[in-house]
Amino acid sequence: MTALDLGLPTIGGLDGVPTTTDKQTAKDFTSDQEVRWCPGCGDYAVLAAVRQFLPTLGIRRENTVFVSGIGCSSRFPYYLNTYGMHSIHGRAPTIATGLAVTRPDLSVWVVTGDGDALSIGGNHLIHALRRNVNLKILLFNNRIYGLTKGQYSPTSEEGKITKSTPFGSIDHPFNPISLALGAEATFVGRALDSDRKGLTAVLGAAAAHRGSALVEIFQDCPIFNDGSFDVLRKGDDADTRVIDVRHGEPIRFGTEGAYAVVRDGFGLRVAKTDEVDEADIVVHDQADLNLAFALSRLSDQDLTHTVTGIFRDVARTTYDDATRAQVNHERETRTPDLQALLNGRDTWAVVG
Amino acid sequence: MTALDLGLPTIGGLDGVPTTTDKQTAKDFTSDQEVRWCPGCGDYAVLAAVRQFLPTLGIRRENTVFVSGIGCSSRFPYYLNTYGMHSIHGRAPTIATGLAVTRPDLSVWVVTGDGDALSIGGNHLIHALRRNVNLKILLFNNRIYGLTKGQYSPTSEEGKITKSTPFGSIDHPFNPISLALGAEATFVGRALDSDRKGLTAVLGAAAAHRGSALVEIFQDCPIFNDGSFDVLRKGDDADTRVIDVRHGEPIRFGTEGAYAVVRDGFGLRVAKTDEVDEADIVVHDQADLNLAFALSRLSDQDLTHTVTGIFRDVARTTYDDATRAQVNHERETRTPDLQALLNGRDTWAVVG
Amino acid sequence: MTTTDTAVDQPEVVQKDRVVIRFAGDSGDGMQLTGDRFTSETAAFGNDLSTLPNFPAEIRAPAGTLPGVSSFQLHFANYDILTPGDRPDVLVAMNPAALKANIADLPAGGVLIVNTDEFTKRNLTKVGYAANPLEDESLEQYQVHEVAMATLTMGALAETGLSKKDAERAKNMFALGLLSWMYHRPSEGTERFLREKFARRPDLAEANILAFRAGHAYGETTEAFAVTYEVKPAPLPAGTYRQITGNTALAYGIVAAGQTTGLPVFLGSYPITPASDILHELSKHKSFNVTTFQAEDEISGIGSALGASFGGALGVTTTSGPGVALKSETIGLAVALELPLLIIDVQRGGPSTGLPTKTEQADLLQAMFGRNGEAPVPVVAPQSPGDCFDAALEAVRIAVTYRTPVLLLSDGSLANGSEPWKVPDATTLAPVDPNFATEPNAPDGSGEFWPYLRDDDTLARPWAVPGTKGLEHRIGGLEKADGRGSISYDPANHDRMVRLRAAKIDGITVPDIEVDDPSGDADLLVIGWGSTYGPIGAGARRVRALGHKVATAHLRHLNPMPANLGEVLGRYDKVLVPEMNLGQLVMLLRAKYLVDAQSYTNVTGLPFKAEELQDLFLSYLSGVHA
Amino acid sequence: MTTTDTAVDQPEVVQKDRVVIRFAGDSGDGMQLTGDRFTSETAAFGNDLSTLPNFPAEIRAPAGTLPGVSSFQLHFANYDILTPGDRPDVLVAMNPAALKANIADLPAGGVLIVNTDEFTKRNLTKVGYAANPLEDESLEQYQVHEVAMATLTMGALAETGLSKKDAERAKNMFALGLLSWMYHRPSEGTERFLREKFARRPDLAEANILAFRAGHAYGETTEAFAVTYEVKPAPLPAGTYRQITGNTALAYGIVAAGQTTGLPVFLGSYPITPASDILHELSKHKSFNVTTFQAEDEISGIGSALGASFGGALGVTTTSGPGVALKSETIGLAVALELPLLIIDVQRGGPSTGLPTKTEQADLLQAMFGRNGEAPVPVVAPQSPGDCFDAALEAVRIAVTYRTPVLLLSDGSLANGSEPWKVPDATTLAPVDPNFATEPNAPDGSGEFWPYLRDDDTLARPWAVPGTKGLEHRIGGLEKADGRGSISYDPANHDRMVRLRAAKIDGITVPDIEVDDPSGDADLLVIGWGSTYGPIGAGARRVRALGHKVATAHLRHLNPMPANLGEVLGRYDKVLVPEMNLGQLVMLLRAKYLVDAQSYTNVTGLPFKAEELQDLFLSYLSGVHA
Ligand SMILES: Cc1ncc(C[n+]2csc(CCOP(=O)(O)OP(=O)(O)O)c2C)c(N)n1
Ligand SMILES: Cc1ncc(C[n+]2csc(CCOP(=O)(O)OP(=O)(O)O)c2C)c(N)n1
Ligand code: SF4
Ligand code: SF4
Ligand SMILES: [Mg+2]
Ligand SMILES: [Mg+2]
Repeated sequence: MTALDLGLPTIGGLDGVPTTTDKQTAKDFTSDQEVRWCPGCGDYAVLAAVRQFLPTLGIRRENTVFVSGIGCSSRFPYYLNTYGMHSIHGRAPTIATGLAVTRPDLSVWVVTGDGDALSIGGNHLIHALRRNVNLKILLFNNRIYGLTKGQYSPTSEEGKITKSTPFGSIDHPFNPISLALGAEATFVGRALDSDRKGLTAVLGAAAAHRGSALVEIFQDCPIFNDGSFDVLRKGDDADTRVIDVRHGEPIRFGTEGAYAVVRDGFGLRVAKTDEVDEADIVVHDQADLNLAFALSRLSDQDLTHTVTGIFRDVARTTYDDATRAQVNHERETRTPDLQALLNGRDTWAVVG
Repeated sequence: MTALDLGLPTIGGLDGVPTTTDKQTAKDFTSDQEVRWCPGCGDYAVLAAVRQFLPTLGIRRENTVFVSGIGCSSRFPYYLNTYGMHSIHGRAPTIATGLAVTRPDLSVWVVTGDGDALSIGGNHLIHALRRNVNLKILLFNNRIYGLTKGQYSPTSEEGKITKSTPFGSIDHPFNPISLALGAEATFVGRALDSDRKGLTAVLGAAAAHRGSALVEIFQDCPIFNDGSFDVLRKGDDADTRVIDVRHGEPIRFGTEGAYAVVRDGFGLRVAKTDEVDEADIVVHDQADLNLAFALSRLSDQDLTHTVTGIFRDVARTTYDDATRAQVNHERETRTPDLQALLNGRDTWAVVG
Repeated sequence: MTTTDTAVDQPEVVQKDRVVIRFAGDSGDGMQLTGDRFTSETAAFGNDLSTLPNFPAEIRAPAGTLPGVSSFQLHFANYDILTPGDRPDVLVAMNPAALKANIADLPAGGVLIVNTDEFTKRNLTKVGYAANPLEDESLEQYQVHEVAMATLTMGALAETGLSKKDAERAKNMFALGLLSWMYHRPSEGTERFLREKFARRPDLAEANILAFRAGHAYGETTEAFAVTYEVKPAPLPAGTYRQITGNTALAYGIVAAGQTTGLPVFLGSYPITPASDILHELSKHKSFNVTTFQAEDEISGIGSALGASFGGALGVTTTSGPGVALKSETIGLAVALELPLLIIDVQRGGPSTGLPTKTEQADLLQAMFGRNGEAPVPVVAPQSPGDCFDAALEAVRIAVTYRTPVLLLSDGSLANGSEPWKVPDATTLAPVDPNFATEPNAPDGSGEFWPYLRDDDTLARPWAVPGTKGLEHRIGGLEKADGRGSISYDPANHDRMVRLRAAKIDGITVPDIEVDDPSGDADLLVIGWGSTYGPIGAGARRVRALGHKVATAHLRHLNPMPANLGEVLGRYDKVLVPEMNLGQLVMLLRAKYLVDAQSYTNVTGLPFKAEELQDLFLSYLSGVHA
Repeated sequence: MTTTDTAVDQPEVVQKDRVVIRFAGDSGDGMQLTGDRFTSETAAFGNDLSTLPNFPAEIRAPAGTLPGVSSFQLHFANYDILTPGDRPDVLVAMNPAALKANIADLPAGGVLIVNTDEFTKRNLTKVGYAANPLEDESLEQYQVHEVAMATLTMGALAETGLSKKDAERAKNMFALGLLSWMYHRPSEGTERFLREKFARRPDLAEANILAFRAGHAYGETTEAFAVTYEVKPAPLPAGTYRQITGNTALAYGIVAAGQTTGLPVFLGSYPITPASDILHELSKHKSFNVTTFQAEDEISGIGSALGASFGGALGVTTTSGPGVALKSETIGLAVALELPLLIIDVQRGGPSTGLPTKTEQADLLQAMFGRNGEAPVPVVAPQSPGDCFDAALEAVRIAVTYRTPVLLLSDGSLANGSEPWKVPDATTLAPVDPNFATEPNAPDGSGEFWPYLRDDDTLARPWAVPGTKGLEHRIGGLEKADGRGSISYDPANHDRMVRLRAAKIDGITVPDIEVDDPSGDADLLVIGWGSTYGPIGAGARRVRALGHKVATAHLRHLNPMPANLGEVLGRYDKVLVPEMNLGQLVMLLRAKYLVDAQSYTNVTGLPFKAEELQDLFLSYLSGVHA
């Protein structure tokens, strides 16, 4: 027996999912459950964006499934009128994997938090990414444990004073983008909760991507980590902090593109556009893993420079397609004969 | 209360561990337990190297602890006459963390396999790396589950036929070096089981490093994955496959340095030394994360080009030092008064 | 600090033995804080008390909705009481949702204080009130007091320059002030508390104090309230008292255990409701050589604690039921390693995620049996918030003496509930000797160290920590040869080791169970464990007050059980076991002692009510249950 | 295929009813393969048989050492037998370690066949033989046959051009040939097997066949063996038979369940001894629409299976005890979700890593209670290797009909042991209707879908799979409102849901337990579960043969228990429960039925011996145990 060669996926993330021509609206995707987040929570903005985004995919609502873990963010599925499961802490990727592998006709989304995905669930996340299961993983990163009332998380800054770190956290945080890239992720993107347009663009690309897509969403928790991303939203230098990258385009940002990203050894640095040669400005290539990694390290996680958009988007055979191909190949080439299986090769008859 | 600033570690990995001037030999580090691996198993070579290496550290044997998970490789601690724990599958880093945090006078080593560390134990591994706990993690990578008799592992090649993949594995493997780098590791090295010299050098640097050190050891399992690293050991082109890097030196390899590593966009490629400019040959810098990452991606994991040596070695405050600093600071600045604690602020007396 | 009544001359003062007050409002209304403060005042005044916080699993559900209602009930009395009370005498309802969710519990004639400002059309509709209940007859049976608390608060703060929103948010302090006046509570504590809480925002501190005083003054000056009430201090046993919650008491117990054993404490934990506060509390007390590690998950929490134990620290891990499930494989390892380890399970409603903020006792059998193989573990349970302190010390005594993981089963009602606690004298806490191994011990005189050679008496193995010269050894989860501790697949050795591990746990010395049987000749024995102590005791008091006989006993030790338990059970015609599960202890008792113990269960996420148990006991006494 | 005896004219042929042979050698000597082949030959010949492989946890411990000894015991007979035999009649010892480790089990007068080539000074010293036992009197009491198997094999293969090492390695086939001759076993099967096994190395295939034939010829031509033995085929019930191990039967049961339910099968699993072979077997059968997923750990194994179930597949996960511990939180979620899920625990020696390759029954209470909260799960257990097939089908019937996770408890001895299995007629397997929901079901006619509206009869909830229009719904681990299934923190609802979940499991229809009480008036009932079926039955036969009366009964369903069980237990004066644990079933029986059932336990990692149970039963019958 030899492995089937599946080649690279030439189909999109939604191929195989039944479509509809019915007009669907955000309201159709809104369930009857009361939304139970705190006033001002960034989750509201994401929910609104997703409700508006889903109908644009043109797939049937009943073929959409949201699976979540535990956390404030993980309540998300309740608020969408699709199929959904609010599972247990950190395990959503495992459940979604079983579902995606057996049901190619579903669009499967995972909603998770920084604690859910990166603390207790870190292993399932990296394995889902390396396997490239056709899942879209929305990681709501508020850099705090919201639901358990404010302990630091694996993305919290060092020195952070929280309920469990009255003297300041001493954990060096994960960089979720670097981690995903190191874990063989084929799609990695990032957006801000409040940036409806940017978020929708990344979600759209994730949906179109066949394979695992990790979308990190910076999300504000006004109760336990208020304004943690405010430097990216308001203040004088907000626009010099956010670097939105686009495949094939030179990386420029700030008012009128006043700043640019240029190469610095094997890494990158930020420069004033008018102080560098046009040719030295890095052109984003979402297929270049080393570039994506360097982008993720452009600055410390202090948000001095924060890349948004799509870091990486490459095609690689998905685990679920490959599994189904093996199963289907066997089903097509062998007629299952249960009696023959049970008999095996060596039987004998007892005549009684 | 504010966070204590610990600064960067200026001490080595073994500082604080009691030393001895007694002459210690490999035999002193050999326990009375019969070694129970298969004939020809690569674990023997590593064990011999470690037994010879440990006495050179000059620390007391009784202050050395090996903690392992489950797997053939995880039997390692039984064979060393130090303190040791053969724990449960995948959890050794957690146990070692508790030990290292509470006992700065111990040199704590973790022995683990590709299944133990990267499959069930993946989360603990990446968290230990990001926290930078002062642990030395020896990952015996034989690209197979040995102890359970030959299923593929998270480092097995795609298409591999094993007991659980009669039609060939379809899991895209982890690259342990990339994963560790993405997880904020401060020390990452690699060696071949049979290369006593190279292995000892990496172990020495790991021991000297203050913080988590991940050492991937390519290890042969003659029973279930025979000769998996043979292309790196024998055959015509073995020496064109192994690229041993050394900090501060240009990366050249092959007979008489016939080959070199040069930059290729944000990544690297291999070139004939005499076909490139001397100046274009990359000089290894173990502090350059982007370079280390690029080195880990020099070729696919098909061993076409396999970097050994130390990918990365940088100083960062360790979790255990920082934790102890907080505790010690409090112990030094406050006298613990249990009665005062129990009383709290508001008591009242009942006179009876 | 001794406090005396500060009440001034006022309307008629009615003396009461006991009062139950419930504050109810929106999650954002600060009801837990209000309740806490009233409790502190009450404690400082010298009443006995018991509290029951009750809040949703969400941090803050949408304002004004039923799922968003948060409440705090306080029972206080001039004698020693046992429960937070079945039903409120006074209900404070800050909005229509709070009224709707709680009014059914208020008995006819009860006092209802309503914040009228929130009774808008919109808010009423939100919770399904077709008409304003303040305007129809639906509340006729209660003593209703309508108070425009928000308006009055904003009025009082008009001069402060505070934003309307900030001012309005102080209305809970207005309510507190009003109630403090009604019940003659002291107020210095609250004012001091507010100053400290808002140390960085002195304007807010002053505003809250103003609101508090305004509430007090409102009571004093309006004539709406014809009476105030006085509940005299309770004649508790002499001593120094403070108010304490179960989680705080557990944390203190752990700190104290570090002192009594002389060991550094290492807590490896992953946050989970309702156990997180133990982590929070312990993380403050580093000066006691307490290290806390917020792990990446529960498995790492217990793994790191076990590693610390291996290194000679007192390893502790805290969690709730789902976390225990995750830790179960590692608990098995700890059983095999025979190392001290304290595992705290603050039980909550299950199965699965269940009811995270509610209470339950349904993890007993998980604690007993939730591991592969024969892996016996001692189990202890505290019976009241303050008792959590003693239970922690007792669990540590067993863990260290017998070199074993120990499970301590608290629950949500103990964790968050509070009571006056007679503060122990720290100098009298019994020391526990960790008795580390320092010498080779091989009985064959070989000078080797045998890590599994047992103490004749306790069957405990030596605890030899890394760094001890000459005792280098390796341990693990595979079966070990009796004595030597090396790997052994020998059949007879395995059988012996399985039985030795069981015998060690069965042989743990635990105190006899004490029976409370005032008449000495009751026919019915009611036996419980954990947080049902209060309600069972209260129920028993009531039926005794009615002239009936009932005996009660409460188990601190679930495994091993007290040596005299079989004899005690055998003494009674009927044995009844009330539990907040489907009958877990009763199963153990029936199996072990073959007594026809009867089970009474209620799994609502709330503690038993004294009345409910009174009725139950009466029905047993009257022979309804033969 | 019917086979007949192929034995040729030979020395005296002794007829025997039954024989027990044990092959023992180094881990590298191929004893498991030798045993397997002898078993296949024996099965093909038509004897009843039962096997017990026994090997170390290491893949290959150092050659020639005691921990490296691997053995395979086979019991075969001309009547239906129940166990792999207490003691061998014939012991084949390939080296001194094998002799030393096994000789104590050989009764006086037993046949001992020794490979003398390995009895070198060095090898003898390695295992602590001061003198060569073949040369002193220590083996006097046995019929010893000294055969230089390696030498003879290498001689026979001299011409093949094979390396000495390769030639020597074929000595196990020599031993097999010799034994096959002694017991008149057919040999075509083995020769065909070797040709297939070494398809890619025809030289090795021929060499092994040559060695096999040489062993056969050695028996025929030397005069060392005075007798050969014949064991006639057993008169089993008419039908087509094959030999099968428990793990294979479980895998087939799962494949068959996919067919009977019409569901795709999804196995999410993480390798672990002794369960891995189920994963291996199922991964071959993709043509039956079986998908296997080797997950990153046990939690992912069950999580993925549960996800597949949510999507309408038959989710299955396989593991051993430590894996169940890790899965326990997710099992709780499955209980809350009320989705079909099959969880297979192939029990091994515990606690912790324990004795991974040995057998035990100590996970029953973990299966029952190893989760937070009240989370009842049906538990079924097979009683013999072949019965694993039926048990899997029964577990799936319950899972699908009642929408519940089901735990199936096999064990190491069933998993690797084998027996003749009457192959079922695939067309007669009972279909199970997954009965997917297709329509909204709200009783209020609103056209909504209520995911927790229960079937009146089974209390099962609807299984509505994604893709079904109009039934979109969300489920999770928080408590759900009865019927509607939305999140509910309502106290009364929680109590109701806890009881409904329990009632659903308690109400599962399971067949009555059957009692085997030939005389109809025995005083002693012996009741067991799982793999003790064979030894209990064998023990009972022996005491009946001695003229005593004993009744036996065996539980397939541990939860819920059969409806008639209480009545059955009540019928007997004495109830005895032998278990390979410290008394887990007996605890459940005593608690539930309040019968003074007595426990007999043995936790050696090996199955009970028939003799041991015979003695036990006799001691009970004689009143030693009152
Ligand atoms: C097994 C388990 N452990 C712990 C918890 C408690 N818990 C619930 S959510 C959570 C973390 C939430 O943080 P995050 O994932 O960042 O989500 P957020 O609330 O911030 O959206 C924790 C620790 C749990 N429910 N289950
Ligand atoms: C909880 C648990 N799951 C599964 C196993 C079975 N198991 C033991 S070792 C192992 C994998 C071994 O592979 P690896 O870590 O690569 O070690 P190797 O044997 O190859 O050195 C597995 C799956 C176990 N012992 N415990
Ligand atoms: S606690 Fe934070 S993350 Fe959770 S709902 Fe409230 S604001 Fe949002
Ligand atoms: S199975 Fe492989 S890894 Fe394990 S001991 Fe044998 S050769 Fe070594
Ligand atoms: Mg968060
Ligand atoms: Mg391996």
